[in-house]
Amino acid sequence: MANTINPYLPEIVTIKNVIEETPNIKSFQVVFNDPERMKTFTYEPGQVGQLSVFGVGESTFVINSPPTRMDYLQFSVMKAGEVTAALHDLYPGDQMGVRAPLGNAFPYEQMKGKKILFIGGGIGLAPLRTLILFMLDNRADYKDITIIYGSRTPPDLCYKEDLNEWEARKDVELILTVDAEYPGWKKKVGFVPTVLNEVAPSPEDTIAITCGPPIMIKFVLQNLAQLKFKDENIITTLEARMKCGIGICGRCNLGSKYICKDGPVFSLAQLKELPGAI
Amino acid sequence: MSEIAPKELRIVGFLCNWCSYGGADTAGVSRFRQPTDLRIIRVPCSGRVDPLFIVKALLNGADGVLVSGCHPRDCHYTDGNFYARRRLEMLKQLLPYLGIDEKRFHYTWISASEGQRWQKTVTDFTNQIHKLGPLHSTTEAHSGS
Amino acid sequence: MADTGFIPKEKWGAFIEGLSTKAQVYVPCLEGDTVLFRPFGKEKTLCFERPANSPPKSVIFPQSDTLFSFTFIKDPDNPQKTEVELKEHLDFPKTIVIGSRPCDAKGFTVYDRPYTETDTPDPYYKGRREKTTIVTMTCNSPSAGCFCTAVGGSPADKEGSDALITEVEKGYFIEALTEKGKEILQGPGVEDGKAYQGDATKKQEAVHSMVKNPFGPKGLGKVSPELFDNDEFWDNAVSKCVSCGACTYLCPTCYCFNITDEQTSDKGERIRTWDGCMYVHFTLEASGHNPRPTKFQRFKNRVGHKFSFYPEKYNGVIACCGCGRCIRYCPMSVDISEIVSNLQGA
Amino acid sequence: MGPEKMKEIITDVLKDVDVVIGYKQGFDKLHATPCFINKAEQIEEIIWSPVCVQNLASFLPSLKAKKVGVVVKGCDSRTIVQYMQEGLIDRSKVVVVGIPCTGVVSVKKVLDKVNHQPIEDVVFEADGAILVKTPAGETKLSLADVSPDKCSTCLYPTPVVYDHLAAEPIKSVKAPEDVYKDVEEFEGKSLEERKVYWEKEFDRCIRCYACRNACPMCVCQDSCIAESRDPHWISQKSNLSEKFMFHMIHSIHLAGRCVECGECERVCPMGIPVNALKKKLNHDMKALYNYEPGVNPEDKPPMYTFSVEEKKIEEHKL
Amino acid sequence: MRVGVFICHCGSNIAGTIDVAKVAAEMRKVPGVAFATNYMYTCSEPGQDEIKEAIKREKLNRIVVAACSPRMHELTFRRTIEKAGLNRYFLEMANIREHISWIGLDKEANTNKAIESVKMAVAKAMNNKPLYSQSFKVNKRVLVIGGGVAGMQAALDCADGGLEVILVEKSPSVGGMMARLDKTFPTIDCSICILGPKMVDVAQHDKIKLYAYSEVDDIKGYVGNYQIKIKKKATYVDWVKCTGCGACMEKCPAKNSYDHFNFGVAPTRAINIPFPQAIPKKAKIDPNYCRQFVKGKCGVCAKICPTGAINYEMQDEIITEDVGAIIVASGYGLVDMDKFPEYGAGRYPDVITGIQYERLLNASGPTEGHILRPSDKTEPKTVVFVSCAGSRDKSCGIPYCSNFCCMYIAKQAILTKDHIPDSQSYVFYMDIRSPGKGYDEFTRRAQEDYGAKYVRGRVSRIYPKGKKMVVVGADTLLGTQVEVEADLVVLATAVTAAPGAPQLAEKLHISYDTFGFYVEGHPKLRPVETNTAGVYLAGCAQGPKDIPASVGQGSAAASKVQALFSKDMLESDPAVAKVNENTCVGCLKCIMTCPFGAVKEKELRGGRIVANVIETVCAGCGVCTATCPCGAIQLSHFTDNQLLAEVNTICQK
Repeated sequence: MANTINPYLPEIVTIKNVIEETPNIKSFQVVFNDPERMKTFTYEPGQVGQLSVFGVGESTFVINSPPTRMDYLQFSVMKAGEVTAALHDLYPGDQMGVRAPLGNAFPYEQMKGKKILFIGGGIGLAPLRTLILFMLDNRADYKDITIIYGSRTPPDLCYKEDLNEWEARKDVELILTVDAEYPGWKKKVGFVPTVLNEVAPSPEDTIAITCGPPIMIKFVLQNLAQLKFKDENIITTLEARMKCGIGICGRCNLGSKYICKDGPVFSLAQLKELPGAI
Repeated sequence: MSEIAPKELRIVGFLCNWCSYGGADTAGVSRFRQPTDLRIIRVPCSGRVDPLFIVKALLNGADGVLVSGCHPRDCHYTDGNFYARRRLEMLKQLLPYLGIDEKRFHYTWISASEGQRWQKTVTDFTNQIHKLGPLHSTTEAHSGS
Repeated sequence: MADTGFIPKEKWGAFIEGLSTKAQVYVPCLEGDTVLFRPFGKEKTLCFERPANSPPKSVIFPQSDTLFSFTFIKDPDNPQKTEVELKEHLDFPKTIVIGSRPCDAKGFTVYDRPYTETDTPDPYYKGRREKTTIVTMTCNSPSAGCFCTAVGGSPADKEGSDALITEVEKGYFIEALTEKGKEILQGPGVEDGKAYQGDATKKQEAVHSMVKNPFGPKGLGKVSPELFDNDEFWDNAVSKCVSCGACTYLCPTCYCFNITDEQTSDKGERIRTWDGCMYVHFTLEASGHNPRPTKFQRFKNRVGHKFSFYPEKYNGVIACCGCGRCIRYCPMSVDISEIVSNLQGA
Repeated sequence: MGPEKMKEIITDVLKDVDVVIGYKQGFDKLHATPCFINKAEQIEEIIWSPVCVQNLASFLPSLKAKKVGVVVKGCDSRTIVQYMQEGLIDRSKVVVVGIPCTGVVSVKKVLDKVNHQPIEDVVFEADGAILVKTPAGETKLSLADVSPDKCSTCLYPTPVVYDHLAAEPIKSVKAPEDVYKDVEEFEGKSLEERKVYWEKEFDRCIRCYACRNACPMCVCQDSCIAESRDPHWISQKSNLSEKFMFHMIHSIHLAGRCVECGECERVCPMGIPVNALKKKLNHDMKALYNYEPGVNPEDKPPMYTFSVEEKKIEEHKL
Repeated sequence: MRVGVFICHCGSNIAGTIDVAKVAAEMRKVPGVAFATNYMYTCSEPGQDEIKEAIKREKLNRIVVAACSPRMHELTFRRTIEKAGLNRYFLEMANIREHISWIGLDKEANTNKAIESVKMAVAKAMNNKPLYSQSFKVNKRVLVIGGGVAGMQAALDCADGGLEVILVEKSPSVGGMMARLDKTFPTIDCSICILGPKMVDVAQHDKIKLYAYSEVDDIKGYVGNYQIKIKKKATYVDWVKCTGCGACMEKCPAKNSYDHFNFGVAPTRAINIPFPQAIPKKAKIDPNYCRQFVKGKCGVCAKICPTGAINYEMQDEIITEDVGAIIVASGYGLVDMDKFPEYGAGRYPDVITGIQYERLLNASGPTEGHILRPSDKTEPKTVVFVSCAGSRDKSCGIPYCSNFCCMYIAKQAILTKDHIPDSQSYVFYMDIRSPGKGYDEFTRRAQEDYGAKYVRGRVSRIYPKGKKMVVVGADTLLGTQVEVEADLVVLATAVTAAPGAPQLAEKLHISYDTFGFYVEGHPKLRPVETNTAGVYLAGCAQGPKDIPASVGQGSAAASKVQALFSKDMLESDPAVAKVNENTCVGCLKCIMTCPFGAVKEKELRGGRIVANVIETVCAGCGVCTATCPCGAIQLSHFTDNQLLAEVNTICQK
């Protein structure tokens, strides 16, 4: 946190680029107005930020560009409520506020030397994207990387450019799926948990990282358990309504843990200790 | 803003689209001179006017509020102004209980052809508000507890 | 120690008035039959006889606080571009609270841990807390529903206060507890207090013994995890709760808040306002999903926070000061002490 | 008339319903608290005395799916009639156990009389006297002195609707013209006095929403516009205009619907006379449309209907 | 948000009293406004192009046009921005012409007011949401109310265009006022001779269903889908059996019945056929005079009727018809004589109205075309015509001109001379209004060729003197008092709205003016439309007019209906109420207040009850929104937040 004096005060950023990922998801690439800050800003994959539309409010999003690529910070926003709708009305050149980084990060140090399995659904690819790009930028540190990603329909797949790139790479296995048959779609059809079972990755020396809609996560966790993944090797990142982002305001707690401060990244082993988490 | 601004008071008008807004248009077409204080909000029907809009305006800085709809029985939506009449009358009686002069709020019925009546209503109501002066709103008196 | 003083009854008013020339002084005032903390003024009716209906937490943690204001600045020659200028509001006046109760003061210590003793201290709370002197008053008697002694407090507890005043027969005995508290002893009309120390101690002990303990002779024990996770237990316990927030807003230790933006034309504010985990909106997400949709889940979180989660995080400290307000003022007379008792199982 | 007859009735009713809502003793003898009875052994906990202040009918809409028995006083029974007018309950799924009532206590008034000491015991004597025991000693009070204002003008001591009656009906001895005397008295004050009065009262509001959530006719509850951004009628600021606005929302939404149970005012922790505005509105509804909420199930609340010719509304001249 | 603001000069209409450049400059300072400009005529083609280009160039996503009344050009600009790819509901208008520039001369105050008004529109626009219409099927049948010349023309034009027409006529025969006229000006054509064929066409057209002696009882629905209840009033004669032979009328003993068709010039029978050319030519009993009804016994007609058509037990009947559009041609009335105490208030038999005089002139009238004074059935030699009897007379409550009296007086003066060559006509007039083709020549002929003496001045008094009526008036040209001893006085009584016009307007949800005439959509540009979609006007229901104008309007209204019906599906207005099911608490107070029954109860999965709006039935009044305590039912385009944005903008300053 650069602003150690006031954790509530956002820093002003300018939107450099807006990408329409899907009909209701837009990605915003932003840079700090203060060029010095852009150089000193540090964070780790998995950490989140609060985006401000002044006059409307704040909402939390993961920083989905990796710290290895610091031309801009990228956030992806699915239109759902007041703040996200206002964000969708912004254009390149517009300003907004950012409070970042907040929360914890993926335990990427502990993942070094292991096989990595990413399982994502819909906008849930956003946090995984940070880590995937980070690992690809440090490719030697990790063994096999497998990505299973699905969405409702092909147009709902996020980060299509990345997907094309990953698909082309030899050191990444990308498995794409959509929920139902779709004209022109030649890849897998079926829900992500089902595809996970089809792929049936070995739990040996593997860390699974998953994020997606709650119902998908529920079945992915079940299926990973069936595949004999250990709880501590299953990592997920939680979404919750956050306000303060510093573990006080009382919204995002699971028992004594605050998702905004102690999370959002938890292992399944940790989550099982928390009341009401699963 | 301009120097004349302080001379004006804040008057909010809610006008139904079919009758009174048309009446105000008719007054305009006929070049009937009117005071400039009033700001008009177009609503489909006087029945759309939640009395809380009036309260909100009066609590937040308006000095007067005028609501005008179609004459009873002549509502474009049959019954809208009948509901409006009950709601607005309720408010009219409640305001003085709160210490707000009921003369700051007026509701009436003006048809699309009654440009002259509109002119008279705006003129008389504006004069009435000027006679009462600005409403010292309750905002920021002190924030307690 | 020379850290005590005494104010004769007849000089009490002048003492407070004197302090009010140097700082913003908040005192319990009687309005109708309600006692609440208000800025001191000569026209106010002061009331120290009983605890105020609402604790003085709003002095340090206002119900609504401006985190910062923002202004949109436009260059008319380039209307496409809008700059935003932010301005924090971190100037806080010197403030003295006189007449809080020991339970109220303990409330601030519950705030202190998450708000000041972290790597990201809350500058608004911290700033006001540092600028505020808490002058607490020993309770004359317990009130309906209070139970401070059962949660580690006492009617003469010193924790969280800068000075403690105990009313004795002829006046007010003051004990300074901190440097800020010592400044109070410089107030007008303060005499040497030594002679009254004994009277004060006697009174403090007497009141202490009058406080009831709802948890029985064994005192507050451990929460039974089985019961705590038993939905039926909670459902039965809170079926009469109407989901209002009187309990949380009157609670000296409840510190949840909301942050919202308010804008008028080219400027606005980001405000932080009281919120409470008893409200359904508190955790409602934009998608419509709500992790705590039922009132029993919300109540469970409230009790859990005070008697389980907070202690877990902060060395067993209970986030309840036993002031009894949530019981006393509950529309349906829901009794948190009863629920906590029942939670301890057989 | 002890609670024995009531217990008998409830024992009977319980065979037929999912739950009966009654009163039991709260954290002290001055406080009753609602109890939800679904087992016969809970019946012994039931009490009935002037400390039974809550309006238990308020719980009915939230229990719409169940068959519910409910204990009501005369004043509370109007809630049920109003629910019927507005279609908020299915009357066939509610069993009303009525209690003819000679008045309840105002806890605030009693506590004031005993200097807010902890209550050790409360005894209601046959002659209407109340003995309140505190650590400071015993105080003898008369019910009339510590009753809430609503009791002093109560026209419906016997419930207006019931399936069982726990005692002989009581006839009101109060004059109907006195019900709104306080409203008319207040109208005697100057505009400025009234404004100052309300500003002072509402300034104490902490927006805890106890008044709203305890109100039987506040149907919105979790969807209240006081907390929403869409529509965004008021901000969360705690300044006077927002507090004032909240109370205006509360009052105007209750125009011609308030059954005057007084719960809003009773539960206000800051002692704000929240019911007064609704009484004023009721007073006007009576004058304009001869309508009294919660009395006749066949009536229609005046804000949801109209007459083509409004006999009592005169056109306002400028 | 990127709002574009366009301030219209409207030539000097706006720019004359508002500093439009300043308004635009101020708007550029408003957060959210990405572009603001002022333009000479925004509604012109280049003006609209400018908006379209700016939307693309500046990536604008909300548009505010500050110009004339939205009632004038909202639709224009909605189409404009739609063409540029924006949802049409992203438009807001600020009315700075009718509501500002035209009503005040203080440029500074006007400019200030305009700035604030445009700010209000910007604030609202920022809250505008895209709305999408639904399509619904059009019922291509049209209801025509009124069988006068305007209504018949409309009905025939519609029917000839292939539409099914329901024609409802209040009286027993179509024809209206024109059927009562003897001749028409300025050609002296026989009125019934030119109207009669049209009446026959109406009767015989296989696309026209005629309900004579019927009234519209109730109208429900909306454009494209109206449900009409028609009350067929009891005639006590079975019209299926009645052949119109007239035998009953000859034998009817109740000879003193009031003759509505002839305006009481002479009595008629209780059972009668109103006039020889009546369509339908059927008999009808007037129960106010019929002995069977008044005395309880008679039954002569029942006995005489060769087809047994008489039915004394007949009741009014309600018939339902579904239509998609309505043409209102309900005609006019005439002011009562009792409005004129100075002219005897109807007490002098030889002071009659113009329409009564028409019946005296008419060959099929009660006098068979002989002009005979009502009092003694003698031929009048001196006839005085009084124009503006009520018209242009504020004391009478009729400030307007009745449009065609000047012309028919001239015609009647001419006809009088034709009928009685030794007669002398006097015409008291205020101004001679004869602006039509050939009209002025016509009034001159009356004076120059037929010797009618025109006196400019009002008649102050008429009183009887022996067998004469003394007409006292002023000659304002000579400045003298004039007295004429007349044998007959004809008053050109003022045209009024038809009796019951306001009640019919209420059923139709259309506006009417102080006098009961229906208000057109725009006085210049939408003369036969109303502000209610699907309802059109023709003839004197909208205001006094002569036959060619009425016929023109009948055709115009018919062409409007044809245009409306040219599509199979209509687009619904999406500015209707919408329920937020997350916040609706199911109290259903909206159902209690909706004037259209458009809100219904709906059960969600899980059993929760919420309100549900039937979009095509909702008319968009917003009564439900003002009723809903939790703000869950919002009228689109006029939501609480949109109106609050406007209120807040006014209140800040």
